[in-house]
Amino acid sequence: MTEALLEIRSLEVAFGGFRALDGVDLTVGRGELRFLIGPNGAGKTTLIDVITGLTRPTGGSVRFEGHDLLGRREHEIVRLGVGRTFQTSVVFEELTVLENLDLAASFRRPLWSLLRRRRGVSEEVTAALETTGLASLAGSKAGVLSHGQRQWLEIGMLIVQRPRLLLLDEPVAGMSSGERERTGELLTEVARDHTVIVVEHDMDFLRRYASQVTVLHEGRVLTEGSVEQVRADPRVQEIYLGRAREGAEDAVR
Amino acid sequence: MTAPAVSVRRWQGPAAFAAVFSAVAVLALVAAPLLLEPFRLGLLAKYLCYAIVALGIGLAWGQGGMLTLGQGVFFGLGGYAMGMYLKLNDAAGDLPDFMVWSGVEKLPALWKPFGNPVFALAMVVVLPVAVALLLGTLVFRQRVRGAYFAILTQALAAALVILLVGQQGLTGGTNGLTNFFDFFGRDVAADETQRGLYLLVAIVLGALYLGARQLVRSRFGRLLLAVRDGEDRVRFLGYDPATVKTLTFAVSAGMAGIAGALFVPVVGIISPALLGVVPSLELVVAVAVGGRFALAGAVLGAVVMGYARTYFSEELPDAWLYLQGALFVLVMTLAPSGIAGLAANLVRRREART
Amino acid sequence: MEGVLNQLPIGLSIGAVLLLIALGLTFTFGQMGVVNMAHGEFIMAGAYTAYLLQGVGFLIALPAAFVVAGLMGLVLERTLIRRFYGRPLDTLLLTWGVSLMLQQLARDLFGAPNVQVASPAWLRGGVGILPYNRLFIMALAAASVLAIWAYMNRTGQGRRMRAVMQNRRLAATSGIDTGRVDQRTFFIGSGLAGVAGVALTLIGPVGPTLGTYYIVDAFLVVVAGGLGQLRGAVLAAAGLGLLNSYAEFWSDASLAKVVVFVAIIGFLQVRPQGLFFVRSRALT
Amino acid sequence: MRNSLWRTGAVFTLAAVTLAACAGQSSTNDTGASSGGSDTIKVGILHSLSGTMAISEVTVRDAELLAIDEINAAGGVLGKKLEPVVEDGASDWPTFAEKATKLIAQDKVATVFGGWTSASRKAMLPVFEKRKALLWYPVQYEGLESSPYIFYTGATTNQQIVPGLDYLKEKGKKRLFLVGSDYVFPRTANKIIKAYAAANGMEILGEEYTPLGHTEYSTLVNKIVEAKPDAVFNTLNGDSNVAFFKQLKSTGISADQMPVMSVSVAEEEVRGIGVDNVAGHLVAWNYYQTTDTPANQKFVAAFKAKYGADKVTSDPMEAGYNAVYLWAEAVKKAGTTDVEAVKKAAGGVSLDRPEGKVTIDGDNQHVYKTARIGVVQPDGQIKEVWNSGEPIKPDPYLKTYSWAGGLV
Repeated sequence: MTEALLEIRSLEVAFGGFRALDGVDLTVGRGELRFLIGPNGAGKTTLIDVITGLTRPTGGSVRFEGHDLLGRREHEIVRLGVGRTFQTSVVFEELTVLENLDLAASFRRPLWSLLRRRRGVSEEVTAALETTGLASLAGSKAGVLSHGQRQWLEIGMLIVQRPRLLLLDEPVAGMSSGERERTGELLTEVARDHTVIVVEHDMDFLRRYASQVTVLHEGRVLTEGSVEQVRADPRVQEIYLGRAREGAEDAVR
Repeated sequence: MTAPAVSVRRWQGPAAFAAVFSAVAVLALVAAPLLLEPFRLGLLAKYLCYAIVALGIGLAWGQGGMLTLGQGVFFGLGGYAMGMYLKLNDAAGDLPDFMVWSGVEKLPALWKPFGNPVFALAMVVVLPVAVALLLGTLVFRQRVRGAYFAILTQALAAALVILLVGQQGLTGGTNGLTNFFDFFGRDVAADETQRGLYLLVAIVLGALYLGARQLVRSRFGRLLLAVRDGEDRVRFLGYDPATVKTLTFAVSAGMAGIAGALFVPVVGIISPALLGVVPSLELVVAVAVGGRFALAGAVLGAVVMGYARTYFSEELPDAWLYLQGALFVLVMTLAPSGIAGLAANLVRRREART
Repeated sequence: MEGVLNQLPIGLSIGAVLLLIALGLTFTFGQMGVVNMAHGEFIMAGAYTAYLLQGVGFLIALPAAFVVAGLMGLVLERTLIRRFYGRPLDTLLLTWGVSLMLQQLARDLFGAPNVQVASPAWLRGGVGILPYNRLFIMALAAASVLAIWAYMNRTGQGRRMRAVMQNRRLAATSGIDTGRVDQRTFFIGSGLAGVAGVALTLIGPVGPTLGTYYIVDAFLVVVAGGLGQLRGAVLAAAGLGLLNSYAEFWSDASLAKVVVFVAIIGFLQVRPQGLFFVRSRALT
Repeated sequence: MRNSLWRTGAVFTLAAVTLAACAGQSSTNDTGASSGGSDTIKVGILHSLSGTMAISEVTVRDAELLAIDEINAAGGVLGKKLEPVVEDGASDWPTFAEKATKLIAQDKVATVFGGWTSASRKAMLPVFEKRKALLWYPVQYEGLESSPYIFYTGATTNQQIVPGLDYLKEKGKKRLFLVGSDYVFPRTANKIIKAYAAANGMEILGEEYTPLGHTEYSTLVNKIVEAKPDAVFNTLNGDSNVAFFKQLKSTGISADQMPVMSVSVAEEEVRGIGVDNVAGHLVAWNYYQTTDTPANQKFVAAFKAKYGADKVTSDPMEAGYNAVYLWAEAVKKAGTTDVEAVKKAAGGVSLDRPEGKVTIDGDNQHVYKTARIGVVQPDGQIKEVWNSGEPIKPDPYLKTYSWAGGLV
């Protein structure tokens, strides 16, 4: 594991008196597809927020490819190669699908060159349109997209930025089973040449696509390992059973 | 069903825009000076000055979501830069008249460089842009936005007015700068000068409009829309929204500065009352009425509201406040995208019928 | 030296005026995101209520003005503002239009010149530099703060109001009728403006443009204090009052206004969301 | 894309329509102007009918319209009736310039009566000078001006401020505190006051300015209380007076202990301030509603008859009322409304007006006026306690006062 891309050490976040993260250590290697699970309030989204600069931690360190991420502003972290999606997807409704992707792809251009009008479509954007299956909708405003299509567009916008680390926050929440299927395929494709961290509740989805899983509980890392190892861990069973019996049994089964 | 598509297509594209734009240009540059007598032409020139400010507001607010209630500040900076030059030019080495009666004995150091026309004209743009860059950097970096930003810009306008009024020896106080004679070698009050100024204002407005249009249609324009609709999301695309907003704010400030500089010879005065909270708000109202999401709507709004103001103050002065207020409430509730939005809807509906 | 010491109570009394005019705003702005530019005209309505009730008794004018301004606010909320939730910038402009019409209405009803509202006899005189009417305003501000605090923390309605303020969607899903809460907040917020209007008749002019003198200052207090934050508003008002008082004492009134503005910009560099704010994870 | 193009097109079309409407309106106005020329003389009246200054300026407009009615009832001027064209300056200086241009260029009025604030006069001045038209300005002002195309029927500084100071000196009030709104008139007035004080052994303890519309006077009052002056010289304008007097009153300092001499508080303002707060304090003007002349009895009665019994008359109103009569007299003398002829004829025109005898000084186009110091009475009226005995020759540049040498 000399190839560690992301190293998090004893990370702490407190909101008022509430400790959302309480000494989290996490290492993610290059090319990994890592799933982050845990009951509500375990600190999953907070962890992603800290990595991407949205939340300031009270202690600890986050290193990405040797850069200290803490204290940097969000867009600087993105420019270092960390991209993310949100639970409720945010795409620019007034812009077309193509413009959304093009905007995402242009972020490394110097500002003055943005003053010119877009002529044609770059290769990576074309590729992303294909990958996400949104090519036929390229000219439509993003406002008309369905929930699933928006998530794909968001993932597409991430891909064209060629980040070295992707953080996906509950990419299949609220999706129909057909959409889940499609998202799963997309994820596999993306994971082929990116390092990805996925926060996900959906156990079915987890079973199908996860390789490595980290379980968070009450702001700490409870356990880490393959899907099988994690499922066999009695502590994991306990927190899931303790929280919500039915869902948990289903999950751990 | 195919017929409307064809007719719409015929009207699409740069050719149609060029046709419409040149028609308006001919109307403004040829027809108006011929048809309107000097007094009305002067009024139109004044409205067009406001239209330049409105264009900037349309850019900052309509496209960028920054509701600036202090655009008068930049208008004033441009206006004072021009006014200071004209005053010094008229004084021809002596002190400007208001300094004499304010008891100022020596030309203040601040004024000296403004005797140079090149410097003064540069300051028309540089001053507002610099203030906007400073304020934008401070405010947007700290993610102060929305209503907070609106309130701060409003307070800025109020503070500047107080500052200008308080420094009478330096700024002419409430009176402002007035009583100009010479405008680059011509008698500023002469009808020919005024007609020339009108043409200048119209051409500047046209050029700035084309520039703003280009900006809106560029990638930067897309980015600006994105910042308006989801500033935080833009941040996670690797852009710094603060930079985008600050630059746009500066552009709109520069436009207001140019408008202020043109306003001074056209109207013959620049005073603190022109850049306070109320005139700044009134221009925002005009933009909303015209249609904030279309640059042409902003321009139209400024001209229409300017005209309406003159008309009503001549015919029914008491009704103006009611009317202005009511118009505004109606526009905001029934037609948030203003005249431009209504017109576009109307045309679309007719297209759909045929 | 005595003058310097005197500026302390003067600053606090300026702060009390600021607090009174800003108190209602901080809730309509904080809970509903409504930037109500017509707030100044509700203050004016309160002042005119005091004018109309002269002779009946000054203390009766206070609740009357609360009801008058509150009802005006309620009507405004029901007819217009309701349609604009989530569009704070549009409400700002909308309510500005309303404020223009209210000013003209006042002009038509009461005439353009200022009207005279005589201070009640028991408010004449004073202690040291502070006249009784200033002390009365300070007491009134304190009483308003206490009443609001008690309302928010000791009544069910108030708790619902806090819930809506902190998380509107969550409050709605947990069965709170947010529409009703909004109406109540607007009624109370506007009513407080009316009370402020009555108090202002003691120290300032009463005319159609009364509200315009105070509205910018009121917003600055809200911005500096943090949205919907009672203690933020109190501290910000006191701070701005003192700053104003000392800046004016050592320079002049014009410069003091500029100093206050610069201070607020500077302050927002350190605390962009004001003195106090509710942490939220939502991505706006 | 398609939407935005349609929007652009539609907007441009509308712009064209507006432009056409502009043109249309101007042409109808043209015909209006020429047809009205034969049997009436048009005169312009230009005051703020809306905005912050409307409170004061509307009353002046009313007085001017009254004068026009009276002159018309008496047969008009040169056998023609006067036809007033009223415009709104909207408390906005550029609007004054714009409306002045309209009155001169489009309505082709013979003269204009208008303005109140110095700023509005300064904004109109170039318009009248360049178009060689006449303006009659009816309000006391800061002096240091003498435009060949403006007649000043209100007091200049030596007819109001200087007599006010003379009165304070006579009463032994030697230590003064100066309070003013932050604009041209108070600053110039205070400059004059300081020069006067230096020459007359008076002491200026403080000089404070507040922004126009300022309403928070506790700090300023504290400064005054600390300085303990014999009297305050007050050049505050408009609403600020209300706040200032209310807050001064609440400190319990009486008018006997420390009188305030005001130069912008007249009968109309007294009502807004509240008589309780201002009774006993001093004012300096050239006219009060109580001024005892036959012409004034007629003026007050006529004004109340026309506008209501509860109306009061004040100095600027009377000066506006005079302006119309003075212009009409000059026109009769010249036999024409031609501007240059009227200017020439105006010098020396003398009339008995409500304030007493007024005479136009042909050199500087100001008016000889009697200075009067008054005390505000508990009924809201102002009682004269001193006057200059005879009309004072206007001296806008204070050339005849040795102590004022360094001022201009």
